[in-house]
Amino acid sequence: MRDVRLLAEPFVPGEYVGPFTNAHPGLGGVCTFVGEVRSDDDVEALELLHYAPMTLAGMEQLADQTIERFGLMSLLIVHRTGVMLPGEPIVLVSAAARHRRGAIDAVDFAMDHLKSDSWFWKREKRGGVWNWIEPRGEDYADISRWG
Amino acid sequence: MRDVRLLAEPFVPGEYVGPFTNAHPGLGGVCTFVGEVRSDDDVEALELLHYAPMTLAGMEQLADQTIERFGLMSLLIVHRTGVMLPGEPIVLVSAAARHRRGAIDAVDFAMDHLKSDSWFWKREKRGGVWNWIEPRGEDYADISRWG
Amino acid sequence: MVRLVFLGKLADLAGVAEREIEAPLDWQGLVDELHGPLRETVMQDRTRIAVNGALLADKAALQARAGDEVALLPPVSGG
Amino acid sequence: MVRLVFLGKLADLAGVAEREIEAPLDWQGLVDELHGPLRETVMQDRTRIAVNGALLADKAALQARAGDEVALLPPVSGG
Repeated sequence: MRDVRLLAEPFVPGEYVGPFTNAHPGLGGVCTFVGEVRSDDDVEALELLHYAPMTLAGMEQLADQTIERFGLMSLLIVHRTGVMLPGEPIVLVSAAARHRRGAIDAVDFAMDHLKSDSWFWKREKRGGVWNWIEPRGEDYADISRWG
Repeated sequence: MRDVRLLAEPFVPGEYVGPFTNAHPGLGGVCTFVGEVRSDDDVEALELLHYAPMTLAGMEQLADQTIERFGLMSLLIVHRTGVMLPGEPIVLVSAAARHRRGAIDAVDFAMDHLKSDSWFWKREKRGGVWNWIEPRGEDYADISRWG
Repeated sequence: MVRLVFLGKLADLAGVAEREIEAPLDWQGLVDELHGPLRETVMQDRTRIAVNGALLADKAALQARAGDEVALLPPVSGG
Repeated sequence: MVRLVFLGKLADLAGVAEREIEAPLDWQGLVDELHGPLRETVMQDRTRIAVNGALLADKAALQARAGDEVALLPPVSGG
């Protein structure tokens, strides 16, 4: 099962993970990562822009690739767009596999690729001013781990 | 925060992960792994035995080590004992960190060590007969990854 | 007309998120239409181009016709 | 008396989960008390011993007194 969603409104991770886990009893293991807007320094808000004709399609491709590569039974990806406040979830990835290694590695892989290989552009608001965030060298290093 | 529990009765992962995640808004990322009894072949039940004077203390030590090694803000470990049926959760590990890499690696590390370095003994019931499960070479290979 | 869509910080540099431009449009025609920091940024290797949602392997091969949507994509910084 | 606790499959081999034995008890005294497959398994390197919940680095150094609990721990297979 592949479930990929792009949401413009706040979401509660448990409302997605609960049904996802319950839908696959006895499958082995489920690994989940939830990324939130950090309450850093003086960040007042974060905005993620995307390009509708490409972003969701790209995430669906990434999901297919992840399922195939790690032999998953199921994969859930939920990603926010729009303006978010500190503490709000940005991204949720949940992978179900027969063995824990596959589930954990799949989440790691999907997160690395969502961060540096998906069509999102991020800006932060500090002191009332919006600034674009440039990609970090770290993100490219993360993705290069997967060969 | 460190929260380590040994439970003799079935549990619902969301009832632990929800409050854990909500307790740490704006922290960055939370990675969670839930392992269930697999509905394999003809396994009717699984039993995990432990040794009360050592098992929980060992899990608490592992938790401290994991928090320290990966610089976690918080770690939750819930482990079942007793007789479990296919589909029932056995183990839940949830790690909160500022960056996703730390949270994901911490869960991976804690799971490897819970599997091969904690005081649990497992047996499976097939065709009405209980059989002890010997440790797998794979488990030792997993743990050796961490040096 | 061809519709140009400016993503991320390119929208700030362009002053608009979208703009219409005469068809047909090739890479040289696009570059001639842009100016200053916007042109420089679009010309950088890291800026990609998609036509109707399909990424071009080589943006210099751009060939857009009337009704096409041409997206200018700066480096992503997502998740 | 010293209380012996047999964990995992050792309880099956012993036929009981716990047993009382005369104090004091050292490694040789323990081995002498056990027989057959139980003794063989306890003598394997992979079987560890804990006294009052504290793991012995070297089980041959066992020295248990009256009131102590001696746990015989076969290789774990948890999670």
